[in-house]
Amino acid sequence: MEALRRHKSMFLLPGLLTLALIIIFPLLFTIRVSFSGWNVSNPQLDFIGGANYATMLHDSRFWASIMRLVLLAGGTVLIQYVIGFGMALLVWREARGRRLWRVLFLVPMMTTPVVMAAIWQMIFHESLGPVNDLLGMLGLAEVPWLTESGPALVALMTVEVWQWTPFMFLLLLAGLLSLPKEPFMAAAIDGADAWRTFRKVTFPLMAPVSVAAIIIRLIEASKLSDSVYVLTSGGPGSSTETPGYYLYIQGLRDQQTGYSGAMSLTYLVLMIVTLTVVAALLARAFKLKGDS
Amino acid sequence: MRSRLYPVFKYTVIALWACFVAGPFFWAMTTSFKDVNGVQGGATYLPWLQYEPTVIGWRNIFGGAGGVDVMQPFFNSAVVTLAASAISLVLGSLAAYALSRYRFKFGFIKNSDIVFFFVSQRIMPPVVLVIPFFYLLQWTGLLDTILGLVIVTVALLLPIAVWVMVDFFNGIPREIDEMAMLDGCGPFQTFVRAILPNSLPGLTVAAMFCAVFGWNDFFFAFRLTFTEVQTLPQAVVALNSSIPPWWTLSAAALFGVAPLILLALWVERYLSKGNLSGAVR
Amino acid sequence: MTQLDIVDVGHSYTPGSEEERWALKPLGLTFEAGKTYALVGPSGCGKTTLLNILSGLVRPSQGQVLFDGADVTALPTKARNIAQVFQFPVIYQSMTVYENLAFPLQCRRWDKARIDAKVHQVAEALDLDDRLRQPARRLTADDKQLISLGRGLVRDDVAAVLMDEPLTVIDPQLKHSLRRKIREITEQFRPTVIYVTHDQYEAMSIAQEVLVMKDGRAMQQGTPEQLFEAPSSTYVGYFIGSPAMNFLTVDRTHGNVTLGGRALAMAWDIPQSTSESQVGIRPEYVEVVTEPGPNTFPARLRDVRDHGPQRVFEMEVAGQLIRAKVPRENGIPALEEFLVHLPRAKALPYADGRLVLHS
Amino acid sequence: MNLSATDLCLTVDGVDHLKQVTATFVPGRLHTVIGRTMAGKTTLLRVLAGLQAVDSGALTREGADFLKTPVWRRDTAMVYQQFINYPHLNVFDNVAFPLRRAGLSRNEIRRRVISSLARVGLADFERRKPSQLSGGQQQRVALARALARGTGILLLDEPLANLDYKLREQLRDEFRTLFSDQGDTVVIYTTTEPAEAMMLGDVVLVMHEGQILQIGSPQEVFERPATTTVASIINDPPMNIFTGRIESGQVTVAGFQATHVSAHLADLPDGVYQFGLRATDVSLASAGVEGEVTFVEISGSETFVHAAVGETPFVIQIEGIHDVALGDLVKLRLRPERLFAFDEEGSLVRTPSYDLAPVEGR
Repeated sequence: MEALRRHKSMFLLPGLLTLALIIIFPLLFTIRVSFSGWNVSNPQLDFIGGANYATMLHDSRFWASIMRLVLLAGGTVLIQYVIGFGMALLVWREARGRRLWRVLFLVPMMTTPVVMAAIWQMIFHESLGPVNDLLGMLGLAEVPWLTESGPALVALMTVEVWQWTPFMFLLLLAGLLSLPKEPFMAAAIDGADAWRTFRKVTFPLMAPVSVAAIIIRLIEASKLSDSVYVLTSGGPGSSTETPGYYLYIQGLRDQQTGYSGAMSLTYLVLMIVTLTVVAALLARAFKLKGDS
Repeated sequence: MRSRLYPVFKYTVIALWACFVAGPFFWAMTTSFKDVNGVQGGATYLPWLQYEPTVIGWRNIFGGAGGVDVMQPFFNSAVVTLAASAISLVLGSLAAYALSRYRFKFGFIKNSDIVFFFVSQRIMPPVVLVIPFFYLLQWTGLLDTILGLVIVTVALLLPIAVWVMVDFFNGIPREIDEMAMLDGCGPFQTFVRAILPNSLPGLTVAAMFCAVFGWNDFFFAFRLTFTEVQTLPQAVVALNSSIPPWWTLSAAALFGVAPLILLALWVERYLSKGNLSGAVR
Repeated sequence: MTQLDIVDVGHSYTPGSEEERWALKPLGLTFEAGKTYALVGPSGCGKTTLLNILSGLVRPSQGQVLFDGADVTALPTKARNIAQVFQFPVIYQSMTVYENLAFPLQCRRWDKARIDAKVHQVAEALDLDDRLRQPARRLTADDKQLISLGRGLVRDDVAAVLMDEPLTVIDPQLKHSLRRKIREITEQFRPTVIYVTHDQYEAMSIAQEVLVMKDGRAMQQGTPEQLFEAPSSTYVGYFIGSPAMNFLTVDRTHGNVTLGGRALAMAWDIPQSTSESQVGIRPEYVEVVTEPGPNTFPARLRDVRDHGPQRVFEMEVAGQLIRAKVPRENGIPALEEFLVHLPRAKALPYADGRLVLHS
Repeated sequence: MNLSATDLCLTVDGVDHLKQVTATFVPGRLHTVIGRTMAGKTTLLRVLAGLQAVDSGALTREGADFLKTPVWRRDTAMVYQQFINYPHLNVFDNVAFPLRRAGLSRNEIRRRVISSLARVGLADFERRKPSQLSGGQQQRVALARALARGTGILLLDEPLANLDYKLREQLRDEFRTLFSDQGDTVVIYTTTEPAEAMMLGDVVLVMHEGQILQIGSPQEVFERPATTTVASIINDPPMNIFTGRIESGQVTVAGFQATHVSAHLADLPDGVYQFGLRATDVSLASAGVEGEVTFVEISGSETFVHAAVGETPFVIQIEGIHDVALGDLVKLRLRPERLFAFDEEGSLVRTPSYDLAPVEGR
């Protein structure tokens, strides 16, 4: 036992220190720079107090992007969960073609988001893309997908749903497949119909997997910015801007380093707080509390 | 629910979804064989019937006149992905093994807190990290180099490796470790000889996640490398402009995701029920 | 309370294979209403297949399953009106103990007052009435098993309660009390119970009748006493009882049974036509004696195993191994050679491995 | 070469896992540690193996501090209750694993693996993976691996607990011969079953709640249990323990008629005692004290009748299988000449005479 104490650090420390070194500098740098007036014409670490934070409070474009992100992330994850769970329920007892389903659902989540966004951009093209062409065949009017704010958001959500529903599906399918079969037999023996079985057996048993899948997707969705860049560049105007994309504009394109630092930290803290609260609420909603 | 219409309903839903999934690939595939005539007149789908197929798009991406070369970015992406994944897997499995088997206590910090520290890095938006990284790499002279990109990519992948492997190791009975030690293995030998050989499914899943996230990274590469080192997603996005040479873009896009599709076909068998659900808990 | 009949039922998981390899060879059985039966045998003996055929989970390759004379062979589990307790406790996690017990009745759309009365009655019998409002998932494994049992008992009309090794995951200390509780409950409610286990101790303690199975065949059905006193085959003699029954190969000369050249008087005859004649006797009935007499044989002590209150002597009689279970207070024979007495009434005749009781 | 534990203590979350455990384990002998689940048996083995640290106490081997020796240098083999083998290795490589670590030659490894697989009856299974074997066979592989090395210490932690009843009986018989010639190895075997402890052990250690209550030969422990707790642990079913009085040559037990004290209790002073009587020494008779049957258990060849006389529960062991119904009224007869007498604290004061001489004095 004595000897093990010495060894355990040798396993842990290389990874832990590597990550800490890579992560801690950016954090400290961001904190420090958020109190400085560093920008393109004044690239230095001076101290201007909380001025950046004060500016941020009145930056309606920033707050609008945060609200938009909440709606986008919440909305797409919910749609992904419903579709993913529904499809998983459709096929989970089907042994035939299981490999085919899996591949079908693996491919979108594995392909590069920005590259797929580039393809989607062609698809949503107002005059040359297939979406409006198909709508036309159905006798519907053309939609200015990428140049009007409402449709642009729909387009963005479609891309997100296309890319990440498979992730939900695969996690939930794996969850369903690992469920014991006895509870379902017990429900059948007790005389429960399909709906009652879903409500009282399937859904509660899937609660832990559901919560985990939703949280993971919310975390990833809250970083949304790459596809925005490729698909709409935040436009039209700033109507599809997410915090990630707005920060990119402020910090990298316009080099408002100090100001973007302040916004970065605020964004990060808001994200952590929100996700923690959401995780706790979900756990309670699924009645996971107090269970091991 | 169990009526005779149920199978009809089921297969209709699946077929619709399959079309939705395949749509973008079909579009990219058909567009990659068009030229300006096939694009300008509005959407066309079927070669020969609706447009005359050419290979100009494909020729462009392999260095044809007026195009780009995707081979160099491909190799850059491959090197960065492989190197960062390998480093992350090695450091990650070691750390995950320690966290799964030994108890740590630094003040109030315990094992679960350390695991949380690793995993919580996934919450960091790349945009928050990229500005400090920019200056860090600039000061160290690693900006626009493969090495610089590998280092920051490790920050992206290490949490994934730790997360997958901790769960996997937790599923291996501790008695196996104990037995190996009783059989004369020191701690490191125990890990290498008794635990790693039993961890191949977990390592495969972790490697797959690392490879996918590494390959798909765009933001870091976009902001931290420019002219010397360009990765494949960068190269593809660079072709995406409002005046569309769509055939070149489509060919490049398909080329960029082809390795991932092959990977998907290959890893499918490893995603049997245990592996993925285990990673969630 | 329903009588369950198995008529010429056999099953193979790989259709078309020869009968010798079937998981369950064709057999007929009757489980009388209101009695507790145990199916016991080593893993792979077909007991679980038989249970699954009764529950409707497996449709037999041939034969009929009758519940009170009605053919249910083609009916799914749901339509058979049975209850089942599984190896791993199954409860509805999101419900309280009360809701769990009420669930089957709600599914049957009973009115509230009737459900309430029934749930309380059953909960009281199970000693769960003080925990009705608790979430069922917080209970210990043995109490969860009681809930599973209770969900079957609340239904007055339940045809049979099937139990599939319900004590597997229960702590050793609690096994005893749960076994006792199951026995009490089945005596009180008197459902038809089919209890599957690999543990003969459990089978004999719980059931009124035990069915010993091996390689997909029913070896013997009978009360625990019958299985002990008159095993129908050498296998049952080996499987039931610890240490196992002694089987000694004997000769038949001039119509007499002899062991090592000495006459062995028996209450029964062994048919002439058999190729292997054996005499079976329980170690409990083998006596170590000093005085020669009828049915005594010289023995040599090979080993003594101390079991505590008894010792098991391993001896050699006519070149064959024989065990005797001897009370501790009798001590260990000082001599290396002494006599064993095989009581006439307890020595049973086996022909080619099967008990043959012709007098 | 002795392995000596002195005052080993371990408390986890306020629960004593080991409480001043002192014992000496001798090479060439088989020590059985008997106790109920959670008695601390497994913890003790893990401490001896070096897998578990203790709060205090000493452990020495050949006079050297064994606590300082890391697991991989303790020259110890262990067989677990769960069938633990290396899942990725076949049977041959599993058994060869420790031999390769020890740096033996290829030929020597081959020879030892083959011979120890033969000893456990798995000669033809070399190429199988553990997952392709039955539980009993997996445990045999684990046993072969432990035996092949010829370690100085061999620990077996309830190796039969997870096996089917008949298989357990069979392996238990085989163990007798398997462990009969262990040379210089210290063998320690834990179990919950009295018959197993009695049959296999040269030395029996009785553990309860982290403490060692008694150490002795099987006969000693069985015939002179130091306390009522030992008496109930070493007997299956547990010994009947009840309170009674000795007064002017009469033994009085609540619910029973007073009887004359039998010879072995005759010189005890008057007072309150706890009496112990084995289940085999209570019988059902046509006349006697009436008790109500609360439960009946049947093993393969014995019937255990649980009956209550007033408030006092008794268990009666009858040879053979008998049909006794719950709720029946039965007549109990106690054998006074078989009474164990313990004082009020539960320490042994008198035993009935078996082969050993009765304990003298208080």
